[in-house]
Amino acid sequence: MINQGMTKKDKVNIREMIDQNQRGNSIRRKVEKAIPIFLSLIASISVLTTIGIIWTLLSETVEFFKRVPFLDFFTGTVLKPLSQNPEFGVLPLLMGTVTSSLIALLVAAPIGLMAAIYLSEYASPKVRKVVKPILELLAGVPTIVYGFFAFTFVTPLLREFIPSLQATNILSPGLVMGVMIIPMIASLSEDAMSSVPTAMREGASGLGATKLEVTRKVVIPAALSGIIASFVLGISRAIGETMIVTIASGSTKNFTFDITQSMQTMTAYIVEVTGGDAATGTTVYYSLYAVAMTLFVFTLIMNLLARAVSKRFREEY
Amino acid sequence: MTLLHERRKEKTLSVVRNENWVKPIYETNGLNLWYGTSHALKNIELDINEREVTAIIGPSGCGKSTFLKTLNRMVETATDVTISGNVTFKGNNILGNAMPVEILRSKVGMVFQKPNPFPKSIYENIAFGPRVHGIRNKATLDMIVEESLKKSALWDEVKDRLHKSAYGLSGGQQQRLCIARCLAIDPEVILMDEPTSALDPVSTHKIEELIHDIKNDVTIAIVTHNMQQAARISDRTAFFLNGEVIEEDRTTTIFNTPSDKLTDDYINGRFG
Amino acid sequence: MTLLHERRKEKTLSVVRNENWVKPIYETNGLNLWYGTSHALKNIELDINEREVTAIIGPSGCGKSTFLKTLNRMVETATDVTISGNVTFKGNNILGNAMPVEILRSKVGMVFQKPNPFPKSIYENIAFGPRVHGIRNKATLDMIVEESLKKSALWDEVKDRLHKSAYGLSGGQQQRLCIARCLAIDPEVILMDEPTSALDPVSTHKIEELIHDIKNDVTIAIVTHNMQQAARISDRTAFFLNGEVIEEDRTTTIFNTPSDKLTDDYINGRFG
Amino acid sequence: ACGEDGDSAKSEKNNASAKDVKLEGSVAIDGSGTVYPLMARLAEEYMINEQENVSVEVSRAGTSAGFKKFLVENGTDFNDASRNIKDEEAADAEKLGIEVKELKVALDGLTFVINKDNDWAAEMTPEELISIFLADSTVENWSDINPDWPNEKIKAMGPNENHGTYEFFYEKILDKQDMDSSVNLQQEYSTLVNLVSEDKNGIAFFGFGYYVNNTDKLNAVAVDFGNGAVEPALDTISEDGAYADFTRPVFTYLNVNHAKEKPQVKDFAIYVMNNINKFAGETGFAPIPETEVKENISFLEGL
Amino acid sequence: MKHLSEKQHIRRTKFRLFLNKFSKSIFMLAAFFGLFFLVVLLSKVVADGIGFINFDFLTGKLSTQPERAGIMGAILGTFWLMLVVAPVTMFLGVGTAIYLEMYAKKGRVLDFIQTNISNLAGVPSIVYGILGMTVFVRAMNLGNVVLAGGLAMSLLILPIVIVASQEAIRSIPFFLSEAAYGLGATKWQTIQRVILPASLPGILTGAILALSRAIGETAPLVVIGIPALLIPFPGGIMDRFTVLPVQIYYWTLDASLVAEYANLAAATIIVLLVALFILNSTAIIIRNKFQRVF
Ligand SMILES: Nc1ncnc2c1ncn2[C@@H]1O[C@H](COP(=O)(O)OP(=O)(O)OP(=O)(O)O)[C@@H](O)[C@H]1O
Ligand SMILES: Nc1ncnc2c1ncn2[C@@H]1O[C@H](COP(=O)(O)OP(=O)(O)OP(=O)(O)O)[C@@H](O)[C@H]1O
Ligand SMILES: [Mg+2]
Ligand SMILES: [Mg+2]
Ligand SMILES: O=P([O-])([O-])[O-]
Repeated sequence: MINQGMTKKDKVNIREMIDQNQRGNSIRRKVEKAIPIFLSLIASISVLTTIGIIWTLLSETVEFFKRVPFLDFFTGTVLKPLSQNPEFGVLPLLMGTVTSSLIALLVAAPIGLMAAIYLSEYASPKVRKVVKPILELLAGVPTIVYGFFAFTFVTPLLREFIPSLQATNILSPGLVMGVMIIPMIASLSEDAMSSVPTAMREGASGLGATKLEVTRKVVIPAALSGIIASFVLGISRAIGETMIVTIASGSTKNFTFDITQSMQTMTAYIVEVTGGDAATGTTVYYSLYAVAMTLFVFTLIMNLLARAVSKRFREEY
Repeated sequence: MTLLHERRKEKTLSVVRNENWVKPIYETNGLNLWYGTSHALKNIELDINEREVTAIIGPSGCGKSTFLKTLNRMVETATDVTISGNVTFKGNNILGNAMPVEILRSKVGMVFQKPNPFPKSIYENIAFGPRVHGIRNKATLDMIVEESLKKSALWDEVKDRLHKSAYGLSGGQQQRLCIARCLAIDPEVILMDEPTSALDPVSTHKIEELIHDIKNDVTIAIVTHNMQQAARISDRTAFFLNGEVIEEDRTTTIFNTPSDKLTDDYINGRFG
Repeated sequence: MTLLHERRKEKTLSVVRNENWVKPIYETNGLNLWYGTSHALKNIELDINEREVTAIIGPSGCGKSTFLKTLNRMVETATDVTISGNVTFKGNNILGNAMPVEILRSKVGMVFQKPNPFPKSIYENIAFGPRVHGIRNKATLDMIVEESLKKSALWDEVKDRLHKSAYGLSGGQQQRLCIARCLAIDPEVILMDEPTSALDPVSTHKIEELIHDIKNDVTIAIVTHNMQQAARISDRTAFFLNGEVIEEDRTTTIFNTPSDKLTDDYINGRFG
Repeated sequence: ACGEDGDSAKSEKNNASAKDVKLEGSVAIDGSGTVYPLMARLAEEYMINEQENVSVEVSRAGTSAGFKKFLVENGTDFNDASRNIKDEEAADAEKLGIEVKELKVALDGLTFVINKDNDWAAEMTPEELISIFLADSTVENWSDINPDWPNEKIKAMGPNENHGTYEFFYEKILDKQDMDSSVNLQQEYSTLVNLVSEDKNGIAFFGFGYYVNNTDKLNAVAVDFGNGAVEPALDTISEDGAYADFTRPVFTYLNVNHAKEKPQVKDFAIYVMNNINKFAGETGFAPIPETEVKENISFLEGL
Repeated sequence: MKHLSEKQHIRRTKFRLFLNKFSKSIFMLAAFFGLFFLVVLLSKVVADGIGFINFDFLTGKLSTQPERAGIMGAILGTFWLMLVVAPVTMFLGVGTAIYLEMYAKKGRVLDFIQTNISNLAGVPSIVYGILGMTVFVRAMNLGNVVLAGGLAMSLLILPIVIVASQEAIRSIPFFLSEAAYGLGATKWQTIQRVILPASLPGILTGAILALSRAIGETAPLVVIGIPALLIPFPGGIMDRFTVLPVQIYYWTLDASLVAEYANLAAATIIVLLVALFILNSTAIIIRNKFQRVF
């Protein structure tokens, strides 16, 4: 009956077919109802992951603090986990982590921001199309490669200028980490700046402002929270970075301000202690979780901070 | 046209107003709508008559689109929308849960300001609606595609590239494709939201002709910012301002002897 | 107003056309503009006369904004723009590198469709232009701010909250603030791109009054989609279609006895 | 974490000498970083020449860390050690019901390395060396040892407490006296090599193997045990050679239960003993007496 | 300009223009600094490693002898790892993204999940290693096999895939959904027939970039435990394994044992970078090819 060409009868069929299909449609409606439930289960995996991380870290951290007083851990400047008279002060690790991250930020913040300005305000789309993927490529280089590079190239190079620099030191991985987070800062800041409405730029350049003035007086103030958020996220990334410092900064648990010395970060400590596969039950083993918990809380605070800052900025216009 | 007959057969239960033989397919009573706390529609009392073209005019932001989208409940896709009042479609309240929106929308097509074909082939665009409603048979689909394209006067222009992307069409062709896509599910009403405002004069003219051609089969409600267009194509016109219907009447009356000063001002371009 | 005197003193060197005592501040010859390969302005020959209001009308996408933005070279901020032909401002070709755009734009202000105040205080918005051009003195700035706000009839409404964010103003006030921001650098021309199309009737009226008030001091080119507005406020009107100037004449002529059929069709709403 | 495929290959009775029997499964080895090069070499040769379907996995977390993974249920099959098993560790094994067999695999000379530019400390006495590392000694600068030497701070280093080398040094050389807290202890031998090779005042101790592979970067201290300075070398390192005082045996400890359950473990153990002296030299170890080798083989074959 | 003589104005403008030009070159230098660094890094790695790349190296088994060593085992390990990571993250990531973008009601719960995801994205990778070691290797007793590593790695990149998919879905203009709803399509039909096909390129781009992150990750696997010497090739997801970056790590450390290991590490880096380059280029090609049809 369908192939009889197009008569008005056929036309009616469409409506009727549709109506008919709609009537006998309980399965589809059930599927329609089930899908959000199913998807919400999938979505809950990400929440479960967080719970898993916190539970894993917390249960063993509690065990650790049964053996080592809380205060000793957070105020101790000596970390000798494997010694006959072990001491578990986390401050040397915090020092290493903070120092390397600050060095990284000192490199990445100005360069990243300037690169972002260039890309968002000055570069032609053609240039942007080339430079952005290259920056992304830099972000995509595995950190182990940076580590190798810091250890076998940057450190020897730096020693030409700073003879007192140790073969493993916190300076070189800090600098290289800085380069590693340039793309992140550049790209997030660029996002913040390019989300400043063009109308705002037109308003300013319509009054005869140069690009620099438009950027400095309108774009950057408007994007400031986004830019700051990118810095915070950059630091957070540096804090969590592992392989570069593990390879290039050694495992000396120095509590010092001397960046030419070897220092150990929290992440590098974790790698050292697991040493391929950690054995359960010892205080050293539990210290691993206490340090990881500290690291986790540290980065969590940073991330929440970044989020809070950038949220403020989204409400602007 | 059996369907037509059927529609005619339905007893005119609702009150016949203004003219004889014309009965409203949509009736709106005390319709209020809020986006969050902003009151976008205020106490609307407006009917849409069957097999007429109703034009809705008014300045930007007055609630024209909102009202139109209430008629197929598309407005609910926005977040935090509160609706009160009654809207009946063929006597059934559509605002409750009595009728699933999918069924309502299969009877009420919609055409938007910006042509919005799917990023698929022309054929797939037209076949989308029927497929969604469970029509799988290839021959039937072929037939529906051809028929809909013919009705929307697009068949000759595209019959050789049915399986090419719809994005290769011009803006005007895309808009006619969107109308064809509606026609493919044989709706009783088509809602059009400024369907020609992004189009060139020639395309506009074609769409107006198309509206004229299909208005005997389908009820049309059209939002337009072009008053002359409203005057040319509609039977009745409603003038919205600030979420209220200021005036609603036969198009000739609205344009020649509006009873409200605001309507007069708007039609004569003193604002908007 | 010393500058005004200076302007008056300048000898009328360019050809006086159409009317006596009126000389073009902008002259456009064989202007063509492409976005990539799309030809947006075609061989435009259109002058803007000093201390007149020139309205530019035409359907969406016909190149009105593009033309306007060519006049202060803002169009070049778009990517891949090619321009040929001549545009002279007070006798100097602006398309070459002879005059830095920053200088040109300090003499040619621009007001956009959507009000675009900076996310700063009202005061800082107005002071932005003078500051950029090197005026640092607080007293001078105060004076400029007050004067500009007065000219744009905003002073009374905002004088008590000069240091509050400009975002606290209504849409209409923001638009007048943007005009005040232009006036603060004392421009010779103000380009306006549909300055009222996002505004309510009352605000629209205020802006039209404002245009009327300042037109003795400043040349104004205004794009509008509201033909009645063009008729109300402009001295001359140019009708654009598809990147071409179809007709250009005294406003009264255009609206009453257009010489081109297309102009007539557009003005009487047969398309667009 | 390891060794759960024990049930795949089976049985105590299957004690055919495995030469021509195809074996499969895996052998998990962890422990001493000092012994690692030797064991890795043996494992590789075994897989190439003997049983290509057996996967011998060698890690090197350090002797002590290794024991922690060895002495658990489903632990590793072998633990390499650069010191003897401790009493506590042996007690743990007993508690878990793990029968442990000590297999001596080679002799290593504890080597003190210094920077190539260090031309003063090429020879030292054991007492001088010990004074550098002791907590309560007055030695801080080179000149504290010998007034002719530079008045510069000594940078002492060594492997950290994860390592048997550390414990050997602490227990046998320092005689359990506290080590100076300024000694820079590292997890990785490579880090130590680099640190010393780039620091004129550096001095570190570790197994001879890590020195012989880096003679281009490091010098070894010749030790004067009383009869003139002795360089550590393959022929001086032995239980009664000239470097005997700093010579120590290195071991691998076998989980005998695993060897009984898994033929591949037993087979590999026998292979190790049969070939140990062949590869010791090239990885920087001195061989052990053949009689000890024979004893161990006959023990293993009896399982 | 009032209050300013024409001469002053022009002089000042000239200075402002100079300042603008000058800063532009500084900004440009900053942007190209990355490029410069990349070139230095690559030349160092290539100089160290290129001579060691040959067919035997690429297809051979691992060995303690540098002249015999090959990285096929690590390549296969990486391959098997991705075979776990890709489907798991695509399924979980896209599912979560659809839920969040299309179904979840705006409000606290959604905010919480969203915050949670962005925080997860910031959790250091080594913490995922600890999670993997504790949950998959120990508690679930999988051992340090591909599956355990793959699951840990999947959780690590899951936030990236979710966010990328969300962006891809969000970038589908609402008018397309509107068109589908207007024809009476249900929500799932709209998602299935309109939104997912249209956002697929975006999702794929994001997923590929996330995978390339997973390929280069070292720390979590080091924590989970990869033997320093593992010669047999892994043949499935229940086998023990090593991967390219971990091999680089061990060789870098062991360079003090055998100097040529440093060269082997460099050669392996080249292989890894080539693989990543291919993946990234694929992502960029997909992105450019399907960019904004609407
Ligand atoms: N999704 C939404 N959320 C909140 N407010 C909305 C939303 N959509 C529309 N509005 C507001 O509701 C009012 C009516 O909007 P509507 O789109 O119906 O106007 P309109 O008459 O169609 O205007 P136009 O001619 O510009 O299309 C406006 O003030 C608008 O800002
Ligand atoms: N930045 C750009 N890149 C490419 N094409 C553009 C760009 N801006 C405008 N166009 C195109 O140039 C043509 C003219 O655009 P223009 O904005 O000048 O039109 P208009 O007359 O101002 O329209 P409207 O009334 O909608 O503002 C249009 O076809 C438009 O699509
Ligand atoms: Mg609308
Ligand atoms: Mg425009
Ligand atoms: O690595 P060790 O041999 O010192 O345990």
